Amino acid sequence: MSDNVVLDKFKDKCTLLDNGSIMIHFGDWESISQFIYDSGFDYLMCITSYDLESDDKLGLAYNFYSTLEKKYLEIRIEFDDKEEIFSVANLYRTADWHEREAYDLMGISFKGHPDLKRILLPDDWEGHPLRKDWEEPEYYNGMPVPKDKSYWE
Amino acid sequence: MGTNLLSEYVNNIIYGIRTFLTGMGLTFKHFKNKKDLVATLQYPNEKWPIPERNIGFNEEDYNVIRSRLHVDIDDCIGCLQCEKACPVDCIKIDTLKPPKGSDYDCGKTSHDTQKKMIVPRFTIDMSECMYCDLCVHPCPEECIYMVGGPNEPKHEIDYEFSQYERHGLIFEFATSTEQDILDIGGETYLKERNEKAERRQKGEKLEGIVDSDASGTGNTEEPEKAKHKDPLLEIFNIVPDKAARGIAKKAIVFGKRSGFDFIKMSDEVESRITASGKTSSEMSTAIENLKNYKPIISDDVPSDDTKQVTGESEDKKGTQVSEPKSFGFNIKSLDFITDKMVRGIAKKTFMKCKRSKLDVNATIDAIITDLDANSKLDNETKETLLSFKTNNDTPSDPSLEENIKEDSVKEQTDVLFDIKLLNDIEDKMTRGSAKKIYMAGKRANKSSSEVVDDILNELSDKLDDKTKELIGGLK
Amino acid sequence: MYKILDKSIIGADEMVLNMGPQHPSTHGVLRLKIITDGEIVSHIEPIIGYLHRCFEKHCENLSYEQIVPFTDRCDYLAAMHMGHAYSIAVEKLLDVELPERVEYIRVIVAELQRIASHLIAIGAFGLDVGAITPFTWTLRDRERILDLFEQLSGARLLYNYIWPGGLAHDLPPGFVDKTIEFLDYFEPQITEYNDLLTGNKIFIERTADVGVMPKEVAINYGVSGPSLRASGVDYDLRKTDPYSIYDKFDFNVPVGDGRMGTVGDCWDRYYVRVLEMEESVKILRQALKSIPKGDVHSAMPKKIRPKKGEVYSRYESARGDVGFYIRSDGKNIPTRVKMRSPAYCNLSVLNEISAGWMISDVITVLGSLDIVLGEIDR
Amino acid sequence: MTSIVDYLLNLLSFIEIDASLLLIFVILIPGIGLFLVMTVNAMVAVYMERKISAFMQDRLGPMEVGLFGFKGGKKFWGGIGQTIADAIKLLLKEDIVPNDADKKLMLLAPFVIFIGAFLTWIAIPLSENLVVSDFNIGIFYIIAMSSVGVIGIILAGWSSNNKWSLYGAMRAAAQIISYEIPIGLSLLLVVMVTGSLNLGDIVQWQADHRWFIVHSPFTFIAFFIYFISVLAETNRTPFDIPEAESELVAGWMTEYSGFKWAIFFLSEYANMLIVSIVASVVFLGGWLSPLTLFNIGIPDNWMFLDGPILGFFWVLIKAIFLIFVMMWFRWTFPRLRVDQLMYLCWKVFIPFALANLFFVSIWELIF
Repeated sequence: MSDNVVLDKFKDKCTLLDNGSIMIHFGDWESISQFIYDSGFDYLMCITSYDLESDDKLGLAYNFYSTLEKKYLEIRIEFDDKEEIFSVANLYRTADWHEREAYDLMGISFKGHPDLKRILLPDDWEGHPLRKDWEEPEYYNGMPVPKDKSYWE
Repeated sequence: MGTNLLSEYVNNIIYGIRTFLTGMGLTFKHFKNKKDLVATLQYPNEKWPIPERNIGFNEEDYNVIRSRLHVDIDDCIGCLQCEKACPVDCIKIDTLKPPKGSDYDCGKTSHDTQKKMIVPRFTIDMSECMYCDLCVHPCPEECIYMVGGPNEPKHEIDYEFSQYERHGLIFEFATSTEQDILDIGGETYLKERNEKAERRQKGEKLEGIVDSDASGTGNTEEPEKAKHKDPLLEIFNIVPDKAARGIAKKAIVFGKRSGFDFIKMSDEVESRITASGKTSSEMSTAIENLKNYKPIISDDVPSDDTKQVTGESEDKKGTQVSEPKSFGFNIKSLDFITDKMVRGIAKKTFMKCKRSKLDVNATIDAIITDLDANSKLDNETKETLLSFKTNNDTPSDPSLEENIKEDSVKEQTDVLFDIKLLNDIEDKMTRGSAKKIYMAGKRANKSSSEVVDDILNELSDKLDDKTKELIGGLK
Repeated sequence: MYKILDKSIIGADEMVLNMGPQHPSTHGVLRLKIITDGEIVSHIEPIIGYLHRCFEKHCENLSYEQIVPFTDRCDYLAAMHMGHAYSIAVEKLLDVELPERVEYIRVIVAELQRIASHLIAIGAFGLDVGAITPFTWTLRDRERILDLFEQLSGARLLYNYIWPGGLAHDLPPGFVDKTIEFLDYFEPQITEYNDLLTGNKIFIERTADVGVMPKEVAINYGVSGPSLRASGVDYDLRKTDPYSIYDKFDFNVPVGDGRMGTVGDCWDRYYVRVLEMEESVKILRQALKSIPKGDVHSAMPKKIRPKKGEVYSRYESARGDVGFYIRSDGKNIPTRVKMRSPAYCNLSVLNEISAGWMISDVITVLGSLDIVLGEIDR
Repeated sequence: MTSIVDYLLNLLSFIEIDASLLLIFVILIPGIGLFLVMTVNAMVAVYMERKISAFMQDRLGPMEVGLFGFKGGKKFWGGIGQTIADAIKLLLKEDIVPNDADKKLMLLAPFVIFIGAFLTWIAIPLSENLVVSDFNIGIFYIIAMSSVGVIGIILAGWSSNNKWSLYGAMRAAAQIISYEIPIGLSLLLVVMVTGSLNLGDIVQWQADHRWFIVHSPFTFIAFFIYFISVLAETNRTPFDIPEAESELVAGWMTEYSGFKWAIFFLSEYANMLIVSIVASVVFLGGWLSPLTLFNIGIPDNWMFLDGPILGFFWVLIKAIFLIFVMMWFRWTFPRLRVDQLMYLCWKVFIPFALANLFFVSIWELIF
């Protein structure tokens, strides 16, 4: 089945989800990402990070596109929040900023990223706000954070 | 080669001059024909024509111009649809229902819908409005809309309402007088409203914000204080389970606010953890650690509280300091209430009690009664509130009654069918009326069949066969 | 052998130059940390986030309908595209079939919006290289489109017009005629821009061969939209993966051909936008001719409450691929909305293609990428 | 040809005071006059620029501050008072000096630039006898004095302690000094033909022969080289690199505001008028009426067109036309890059100007 090269090659390592995306284990990501890059998926469209509240896990969804064969591919990884994920920023330069964003907002750390630091939030920000267990701080740089609008008339 | 370069050089210059002349010719054409080509308007003297559309019952005829929001308050039935639709919460509506059995007439809308309540407050903060038009569509009576355009005979075009103060952009549409509110039996509402206005007059707008803004010296130390808390929370970092950790940390924070010591705190943690079924070996070690935790930071805990006190305005300072008991229970302790509305009510009551310098137990009692009055109290909330009491008083009688009452309410809902089932009715108007009857029935403790009969009787002329069948099936 | 700029002899140091956040040509509140050696730029680090409004966090607290006005505010120069992209994603999640008329109206407003956005892009690009008059001319024509949109939705910039499952309103009476009138007016204007700016020798000198973005670099950096097509990649979602009803229309996808210099230079990026406006006019003429009758509200769900699941949908906006990744857990509030913003990826290539050029060229390259900071920072 | 100073000295010679004291008194009068000319020029030119740019961009420009109020319910001469209002605003504005700036130099810079422009004015003839001081090395003096301003620009850029200012100043210095050469070469050509550095003599030569712009193809080219080079000299688009708005914010003027900035503005527009007047005097026949351009025998009753009063008028008309062209350029063209600007100067204008010089001497030998 040539429709999905990744599934053919790493049969035992991936599971096909019902929306057509492939779920893999984060440990295999290094080899699989290299394979994906080599097999013509040259365009990394998007990296989405998400927080699986119920399972106490974080997730990443990679959307690839092949400009030559005009095919799409979605890879998903779900893992505990302590894990370091292999960074594809050296294969796909666009992943640089996407991974920084995932780190900034979701707190996913990437192994081998050239410059993993915050991108959208200020450097002195604490916490990763897109996590479900994130709570608004009471102070930011000594300023109280207004939370209640009950003074609003 | 040489000639190529030279011809390229010359061609470049010629091409350059040619395009320069083209461009200059074009700009000169515009310069010459300035009268015909001017595209701007002299704004205050001339204005853009406003595209026309009519306001009407048909959704296609809605006036689409996004300018200032306007409410025909006489038509408002207080359904709160627009308040719910607003993504930025810039609409605030209060409603008051006439008490059961009263013959107060709330009037009728221009669409002949009988109003069931009066709207003593309908405030729109246009400084927050983002002109998305989402509130206009759901209104069943079409009484909220953007003014301007073809509405001009009704309301003048109003997209120029700039103000010098932000307060000037808050528009109050409600017209109910105090007499109206009193007539309808809203003494408590009026009292609260006046108190709120009074507080606003005094400048205590910032109630409910974390307590620090007043004293300048406190501010610099505040973040440090937040950091000092960390070691206590870090104990639980050994626990791998994220959710369990979260629960534990919340319990600790809760315990701190309530002024527990470490043993009590760890008990609290343990109980919460077991309740959620997240026990693990790491967790139990962490709890043990917490029990044995005797850091210097414990000195910080009282100092925290004094700091909080300095945060209060000065006139309260003395009394607060003289009543150390109340530190265990402050406004933050109410944060455990998850429901936003309930929390708001509880906090209001708390502040009220604080002003009248009641002690903790009285405050908690007051909160419980207030929540009861609004029928927002569930058992869990009450228990937690009671646990705040310094001396473990037996719960007062009224609350016991509440328990019974609440149970009875629960039974009712079991008997009655779900209101959502009425959503299958296609006609909007009929659905509304049916739901109203349903609610009336619910209040009067009627059973399903009684309610269905009521609906069928009252709406018999409006219902088609299909709907009748549908409602009949609900028995 | 002989170096003029031998730093060991001269002892020249590099200078760090902060361009922005307050700078006339950073197109918003973007800060560029530029390391320069005299006029020559050796490294650029874009620092973003000054306009971060927690869009994605907001979405986790708002119902699906309420998110639409927030998407408008992401790319405020192409608000229709954002609403359209988001609506397509939600419709995919809900699996609704749209009436024909809705799709036609959506295509019409999207193409009008593309013209409006490209007008700003080319005008502002002219402004970046110092030509001020084209900017006012393009703004003048954009106002006409905004007039049309005002009739349509009541707002001039942030429309909240395309809703999941339908549209806020049907077309106002006379809209089709007015649009055709506008197109008749607009087509000669493109020639005027070409005469004034596109063909101007100074403009060509400034933009041709500057900031060349080779095909491989563009793809590797995830550049999309006109900037990618200028590098010679024939990738337009309206053709390669047609959404809505774009497969019904006959139009070309302009790609950069290096007419004035190298493929993928700033001039190509500019000119692809000019050509795309012409293609949009073509699509509009076809769509306006064959717009069917119907009810635009018929497919609109009463309450948007998708099943548990997730969707990634792509959309070709004026700036490139907008992707919406939406996860639903069955509530009326999404658990996660991620927006793949095209300008975010387009900006990341800036260092790669403009290092080694002069400060003036950094401005040119930045202008040719056509970024909108509202969308980058979200 | 007499100058204003000579005339006044003669006129006031009956006052019996020391000659040097009298001179000081006498030069004050044209000095104040020149200052007024510069101020009025800046106001008119700003108004002109605003209106021209507006009309070319399909706008109306300033319309609100009418000098003559309302007439018939409509604004009459709308916008003509706008520059006056702006001038008042600029004079009343707070004078902001950055903390780390070199305050003395920063104060000095605008005055250096102003003095450069002001001193140039002394040798500018507005009509046959309407010149403050009639040098016999007029052109040389003008070229020399107009480069004084670059010192002020460098001072302004350095003392502001701002990187944009520094960039602007360095670009300005490089550009202005480079473009001195084509300007000098194209004026040298005229000097070579007429054999005099005196502007009066040059105009007289044109009256005797014909205007320089139509004298020979080479002088025609020289005029264009001169005109385009002075665009660069006065930092006008397409050569406004030193203050490139979209790149360097405002170049060397970034940190200036209020009165000091107004002086920059004044000097800039004064420089524009100076180079236009020089161009019209040297190449376009100065105070000669355009009728002499075509060598039509002027009937006697039309001879008043060449009188000294109308001579002033003709100089001004020609200069204002050139200023209009400068503005026309500005609102049509994009801006060059700094290396392209240098390319244009060293690889196009200077070779052409040198070749011109060579060919025109051959031309003069033949004809």
